[in-house]
Amino acid sequence: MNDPDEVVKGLEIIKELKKGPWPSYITETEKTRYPLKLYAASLYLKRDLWTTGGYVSVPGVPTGILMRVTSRPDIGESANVVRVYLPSGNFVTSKMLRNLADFADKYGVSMVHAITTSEDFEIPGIPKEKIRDFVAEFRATGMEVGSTGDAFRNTTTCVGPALCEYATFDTPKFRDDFYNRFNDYAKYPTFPHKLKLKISGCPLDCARASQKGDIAIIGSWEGAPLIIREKLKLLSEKEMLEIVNGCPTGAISLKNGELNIEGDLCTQCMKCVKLSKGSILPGEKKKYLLYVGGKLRGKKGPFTAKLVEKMDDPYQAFDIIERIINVYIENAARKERLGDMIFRIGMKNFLDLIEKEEKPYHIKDLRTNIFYKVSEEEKTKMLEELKKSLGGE
Amino acid sequence: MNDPDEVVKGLEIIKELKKGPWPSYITETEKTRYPLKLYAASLYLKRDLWTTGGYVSVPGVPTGILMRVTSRPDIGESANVVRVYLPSGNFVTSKMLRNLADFADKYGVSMVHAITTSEDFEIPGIPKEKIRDFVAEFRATGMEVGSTGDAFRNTTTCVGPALCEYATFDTPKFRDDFYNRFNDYAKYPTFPHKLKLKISGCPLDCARASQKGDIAIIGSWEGAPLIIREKLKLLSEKEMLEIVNGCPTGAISLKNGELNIEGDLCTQCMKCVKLSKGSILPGEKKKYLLYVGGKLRGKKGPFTAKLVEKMDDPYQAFDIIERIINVYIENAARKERLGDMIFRIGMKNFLDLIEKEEKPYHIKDLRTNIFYKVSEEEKTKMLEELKKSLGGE
Amino acid sequence: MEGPPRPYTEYIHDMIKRNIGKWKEHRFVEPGIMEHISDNDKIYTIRVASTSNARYSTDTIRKFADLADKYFDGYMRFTGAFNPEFFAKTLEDAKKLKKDLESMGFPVGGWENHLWNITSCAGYFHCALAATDAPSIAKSLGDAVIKYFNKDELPAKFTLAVSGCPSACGGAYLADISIVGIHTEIPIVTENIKSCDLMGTAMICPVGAIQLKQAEKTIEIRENLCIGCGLCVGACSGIIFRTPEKTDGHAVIVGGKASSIPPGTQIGRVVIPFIPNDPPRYELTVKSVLRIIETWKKEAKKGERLIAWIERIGWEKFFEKTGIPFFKQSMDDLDLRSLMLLREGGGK
Amino acid sequence: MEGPPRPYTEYIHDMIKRNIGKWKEHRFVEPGIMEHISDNDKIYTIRVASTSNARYSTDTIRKFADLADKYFDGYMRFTGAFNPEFFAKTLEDAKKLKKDLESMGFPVGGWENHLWNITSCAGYFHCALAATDAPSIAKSLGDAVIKYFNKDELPAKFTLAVSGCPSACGGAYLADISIVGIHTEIPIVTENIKSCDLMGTAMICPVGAIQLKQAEKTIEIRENLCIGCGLCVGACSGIIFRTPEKTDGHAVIVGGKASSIPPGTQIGRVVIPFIPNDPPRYELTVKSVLRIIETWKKEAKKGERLIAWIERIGWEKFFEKTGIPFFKQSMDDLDLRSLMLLREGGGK
Ligand code: SRM
Ligand code: SRM
Ligand code: SRM
Ligand code: SRM
Ligand code: SF4
Ligand code: SF4
Ligand code: SF4
Ligand code: SF4
Ligand code: SF4
Ligand code: SF4
Ligand code: SF4
Ligand code: SF4
Repeated sequence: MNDPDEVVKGLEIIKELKKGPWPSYITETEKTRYPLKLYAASLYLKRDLWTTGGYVSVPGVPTGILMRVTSRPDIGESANVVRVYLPSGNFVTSKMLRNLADFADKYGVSMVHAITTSEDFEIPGIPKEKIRDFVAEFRATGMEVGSTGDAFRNTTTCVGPALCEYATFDTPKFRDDFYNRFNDYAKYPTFPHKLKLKISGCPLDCARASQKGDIAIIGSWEGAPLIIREKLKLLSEKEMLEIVNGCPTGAISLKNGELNIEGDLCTQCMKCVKLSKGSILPGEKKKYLLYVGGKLRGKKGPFTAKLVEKMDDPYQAFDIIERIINVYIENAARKERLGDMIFRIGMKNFLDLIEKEEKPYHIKDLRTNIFYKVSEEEKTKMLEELKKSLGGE
Repeated sequence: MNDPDEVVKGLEIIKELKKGPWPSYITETEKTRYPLKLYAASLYLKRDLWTTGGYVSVPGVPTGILMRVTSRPDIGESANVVRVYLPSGNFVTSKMLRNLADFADKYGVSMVHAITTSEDFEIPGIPKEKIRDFVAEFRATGMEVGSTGDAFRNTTTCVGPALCEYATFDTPKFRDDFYNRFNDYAKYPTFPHKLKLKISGCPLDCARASQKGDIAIIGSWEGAPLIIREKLKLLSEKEMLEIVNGCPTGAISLKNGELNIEGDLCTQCMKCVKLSKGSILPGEKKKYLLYVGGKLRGKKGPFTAKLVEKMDDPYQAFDIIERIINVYIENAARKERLGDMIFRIGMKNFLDLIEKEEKPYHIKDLRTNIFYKVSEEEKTKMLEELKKSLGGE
Repeated sequence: MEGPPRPYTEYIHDMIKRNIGKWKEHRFVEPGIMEHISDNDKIYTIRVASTSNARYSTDTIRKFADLADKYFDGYMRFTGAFNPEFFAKTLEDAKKLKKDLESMGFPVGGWENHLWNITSCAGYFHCALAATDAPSIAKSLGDAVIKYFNKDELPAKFTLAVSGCPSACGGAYLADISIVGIHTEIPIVTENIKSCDLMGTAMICPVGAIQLKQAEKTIEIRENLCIGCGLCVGACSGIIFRTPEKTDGHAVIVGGKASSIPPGTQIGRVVIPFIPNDPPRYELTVKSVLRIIETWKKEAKKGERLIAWIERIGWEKFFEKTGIPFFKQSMDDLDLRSLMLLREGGGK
Repeated sequence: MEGPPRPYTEYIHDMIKRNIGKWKEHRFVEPGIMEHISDNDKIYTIRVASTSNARYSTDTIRKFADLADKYFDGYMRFTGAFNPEFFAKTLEDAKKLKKDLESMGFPVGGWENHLWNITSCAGYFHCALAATDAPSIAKSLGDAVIKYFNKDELPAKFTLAVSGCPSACGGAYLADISIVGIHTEIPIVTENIKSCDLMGTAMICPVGAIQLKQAEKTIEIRENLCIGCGLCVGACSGIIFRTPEKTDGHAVIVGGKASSIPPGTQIGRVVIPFIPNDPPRYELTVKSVLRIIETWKKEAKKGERLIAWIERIGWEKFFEKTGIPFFKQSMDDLDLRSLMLLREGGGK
């Protein structure tokens, strides 16, 4: 049987995508049994040819397995994709990779998605009828599938202290511990919509926690960064001045060749650390910042995550996360991301719900109108506090 | 008859306000026939004792004259206040002041409000029955009353070239010309709410046009500011460096003692001008910026005015203002300030209504979500423009 | 003659007229005295602190006229911030003029890194809408900060504004520090409501607290929603503030500025959401303003306006350093749209 | 074992394990090769450009496993931006490893002032919601900008992200430049609507275009309001995109970044609201990205991320200098509240 026109023309188009120096996913795909004709036709037609098929339910995988249904069975088959957890920090072994390849060959289309943007493996192209067997057999090799549905999605972290000297805590270990405590929330789809926790070991935020984390933990510190004097000495005057002038708050000064950082003014932006060639590191009094409400779409479009708590120990986050989960389940509408919910009810109310008092660090800027309510009790409280802080002069 | 308790106690309170080095309005008031007992009682009671009485209509003053009604006739009388225009730039003569004083003695309570925050004189305390006579007699001296009601309120300008070398145009003269053309809008209350035009001769904005102008005109320029080389020479290296480092866009550089400004990067912020001890002035290619929608309250609270047009000649503003007035009258709800109306309908729609095409300078920042509509015609237009600008590479 | 007396050139001294657009330079002699220099002339301006709400007796107005006659052939002006401004032809005269003014009780000052002005509205003194009395607050502030007007330097230009209610006639949000009255009681509906545009009144409420009762030709104010902002009171004479016990107060708003100098035009932020009215001297209000000024003076770089300093160090540190307590009303939830728009503003 | 395999220390080489928290320093040898130094050890990481959407044949996966065996006793990792990362014990080995990878068609690069990564989602390749095909765009961009990955320097770190629809799985708004697919057709309601949570679906629409028809147990999409964002399509299988002629496209979004380095975390802004889909090579899209990169390279200071440069010069100059035309969709009216909130975000 001859291929339909759109496939013939489509295959011409994708030939083009094998050229060029950037690694070609088409070249890779040609080595697999993925239905390339379907994809080729969709490029020609400028139209997606897959439709969602919901989830296949599998014993022991309450969130189900994602289905892909072809809208052109004549040129490409439907199939499913299975997500596979990686060890924390995305460290893998060659054994693990070969195992994955074996399963992809046996059950899938000899393709591996390594890795997804949320840092899982995926094995695409597993027919519906083989899913149960796949899951049972695969698990027996010490691997786990999941990370779909309205549940706690894969938790991601930066590589942390395993490779990076900026890390303020062991981020991959934190993920391990997170799963020891919260695995049920990852397994059972009991949320209004997905929840994602992303973790970075320092404010450089290599895990993009501040952008993608419904809940984010970012390691930081209080006061001045740590100066390694003997290394600092190796810098030229010009390099020192660059550090001084780079500081956004003017916290750094240079007097008689001696660099000084006023901890009080430091906002932990890491600029000096970045410019210092290893001679300035995150400060010693660690702080761990818990943010909420980041995401890229939801109903209201992208939000960056907002700071809700400064902790002395990252593990203090666990109880707060538990509270946030409960508040989320109780207050969010269906398919409402945490950030949209907070937006709808207001940060003040959210803080009340998770039982936190408002602090200046909860805001980046202050209100610019006086259209608010002050109750008589609040008036009394305010007056007292103002007297306390201003009275003694 | 003895004064009631609140007056006695109130008079004690205001005694306190005669002390201290800042000029005392109480000391001034004691030299007048203003009902100080009423005010004293209100301070004691912590309650305003005036109520609005609407406007007294007077022949030839279609906006009417503002009434003040006492809520305690036993301790202070009702009266009215008349607003009086000043010459542009708030220049006055001793003759004008004495004339004002004479009228305040004869018709008012021997008090002059010189000047209001919107830069009119006021003569308070004129009884209702004397208003007509006052207006007729006062006008005969070459003065005019007004600036109330839902009309074009007093137009204010900075002192401009009369005293200031930064002025890019003759701001007081512009106000004179504005009244020659737009006086009817100032006289007849035909607007949904008040409209205010405020004018500054340079971006330092001494008239606070950007904060208080429903419509604002601010003189500026394009490209680099003007360097007066012979004066610049008098500055020390340190002063020069301060200028270089002060520029927010990095437009200024110092090479071999020679200061250079890249006009392309200048945002006309005036920082270098301010630091230059007279050696840098606004650039020679003048531009006049028209802003809309500033105000301090309205329904939505304070808004800064938003840029809608860059003009080569400030008088181009006249026709645009005419259009804005018409759009305002047609689209605003009752008591809706221009800024609130624009907020409600959106800047895009407002630009359409006043027949202006959108430009990047209409925004300070760009949209951060893709929840917008693109019609098929717009797609075609966009494609063409993109090809035109990117195609030629 | 309709509208203002014009052309303005008829009201200025010839020494000014012939120099319009020709001034070359200005120099600050001392607080309040500025020298204006053109190729052919020099004149001096002498700037005077006005009374609260710029209220004067006709006696004083005539004395001002006398001074104008004495030193500048009968010409003077008022600045945009309602301060009287006199002229002199020589520096010697300028200093004499300053003495004359001071002996009348009117300090000369402002310009450069000083307090420039304190604008204030009528408040209880003359207005029907006041929640707080602006003139007495302005006077109390003036007495407390006068040294920054005519003596001590601050890091940068500094202005104060006081308004009796959210209408902000005396300025609010726009000055480096503003005080604005806030009503906290729920207004009541009176007989007069009949004469109001009901729909228009309902629409004006920023929080949608006004319910239209079309049939009964009245409106109802929903107490649980109303924030007592007073917008409806200003728009319709059938709605008034009237409860037996008044507990209104005012907010302290920090960081407004107009000029283009970075960070450009800024709307002030609510730093203290509520202080009860406490005439005549408003101790806490004055103390909070002083605390902010003094912390800024101590910590800011030279030339750094109040909001520029705060933007550099952040609000968290602002509260830490000033010791001012943080209250949840300073967090904005009510109307972020406005917040956004107002911050947007093109150009500057 | 439930959840991910753990503890992670079971999956790392002993040379890494014994240095956890003990690394002292890192040095960049050349694009993609980094030296990690502790008191006792040195290791090298070699970072590799992944294919679009990180799709590999099992053949390649096995070759990766072989390389891991050959150079680091069977250990490797993937970076957070889905790039394979290999390890070597000596610089010599690292360079060999690099050659091995390059001969397989996998360039090594990134770090410092280079392109670090191009993330992309599945698009037409594997997803049901795509308005544009992310992998082919990512490939076309990669070919055009590879020199910035492994050779030429840029002013600062640079990232690209491509997503097939607003869900932004491949990243969008977060990278220095992102491409995001936008549906512009109105979705239609099918039989399957019965199985959806109608109220929930109506609530998800950002512009309120979905009208609930409770009685008929269905919903109606109001064409005049719908912006074709696709949120309802993702939430309910009874709503699909299906019209005879497809004219979808994608937006170019500029200036996202995550790190705390000033100006801190930033959500990208819509610079080009719409470019029609034009596979396989998307000339205009690639040109616009190149134009932005090259203008930035020419004008920015060293170390200045794309958005830092734009914030310094302003958007007006950005359009002027890049020559990219300005369209009204880049002006935000629709949902300023979100705009506000997202810009607010505490801390960083
Ligand atoms: C596989 C993956 C992209 C990739 O190729 O790497 C992916 C693929 C899909 N995502 Fe995603 N998302 C993936 C990471 C993301 C990310 C990035 C991240 O997490 O770091 C985001 C943006 C971050 C965020 O959450 O804000 C993301 C935001 C979404 C959304 C928007 C959710 C929302 O309402 O905000 C949807 C739509 C939905 O859930 O309704 C979505 C839905 C989908 C679906 C399931 C849509 C569908 O039903 O067809 C996609 C399946 C495509 C397929 O068949 O391959 N995906 N998705 C990523 C899997 C991550 C994982 O291992 O769990
Ligand atoms: C006299 C003056 C204050 C002063 O003591 O100097 C004043 C006094 C009043 N203003 Fe004002 N406004 C005065 C300048 C302002 C300014 C400042 C300015 O224009 O530079 C503003 C803020 C700027 C702005 O417009 O945004 C201002 C915003 C208001 C508002 C709020 C309008 C709004 O909706 O945004 C009201 C209430 C209203 O109009 O509904 C108001 C109303 C009033 C009333 C008429 C309220 C009333 O009915 O009692 C006040 C009369 C007080 C009295 O009896 O003395 N006044 N008013 C100023 C007269 C200016 C003039 O000569 O025309
Ligand atoms: C007289 C006055 C204009 C008028 O029409 O009345 C005025 C006139 C000048 N202003 Fe102004 N400003 C005047 C109110 C303002 C205001 C409004 C206000 O204070 O109420 C502003 C906006 C304030 C703000 O940004 O919040 C204003 C922002 C400036 C600035 C910018 C200051 C800054 O650092 O941000 C300068 C530049 C400077 O100070 O070096 C300036 C500078 C000047 C100078 C002195 C030129 C200079 O280099 O210092 C102008 C001298 C004119 C002259 O020769 O007489 N003028 N100036 C106003 C005096 C008001 C008063 O009595 O206090
Ligand atoms: C490997 C990786 C973390 C991981 O867990 O996988 C990583 C690791 C490091 N990052 Fe990162 N970043 C990694 C993704 C990111 C991301 C996310 C991304 O690109 O998708 C960001 C946020 C990006 C943003 O701001 O938009 C990120 C923001 C930074 C920054 C801040 C850059 C800036 O100027 O804003 C630095 C500092 C620097 O470059 O000097 C940094 C620096 C570092 C360094 C190299 C330390 C340094 O001084 O350069 C870390 C080395 C760890 C190590 O020794 O291996 N890392 N880093 C990620 C590599 C991704 C890739 O394949 O491209
Ligand atoms: S976020 Fe910080 S600690 Fe983590 S890898 Fe990046 S630089 Fe290192
Ligand atoms: S981390 Fe940032 S704010 Fe702190 S001292 Fe360094 S450069 Fe300054
Ligand atoms: S706005 Fe400019 S031109 Fe006008 S007085 Fe102020 S400094 Fe001079
Ligand atoms: S006016 Fe401002 S932006 Fe322009 S050169 Fe001077 S300091 Fe720089
Ligand atoms: S601000 Fe309020 S109290 Fe003051 S004059 Fe204006 S309306 Fe009256
Ligand atoms: S006082 Fe303000 S909030 Fe209350 S009803 Fe009137 S307008 Fe609405
Ligand atoms: S971004 Fe859209 S097209 Fe791409 S994988 Fe996610 S849902 Fe599918
Ligand atoms: S496509 Fe978007 S705008 Fe249109 S109805 Fe669905 S959710 Fe609403």
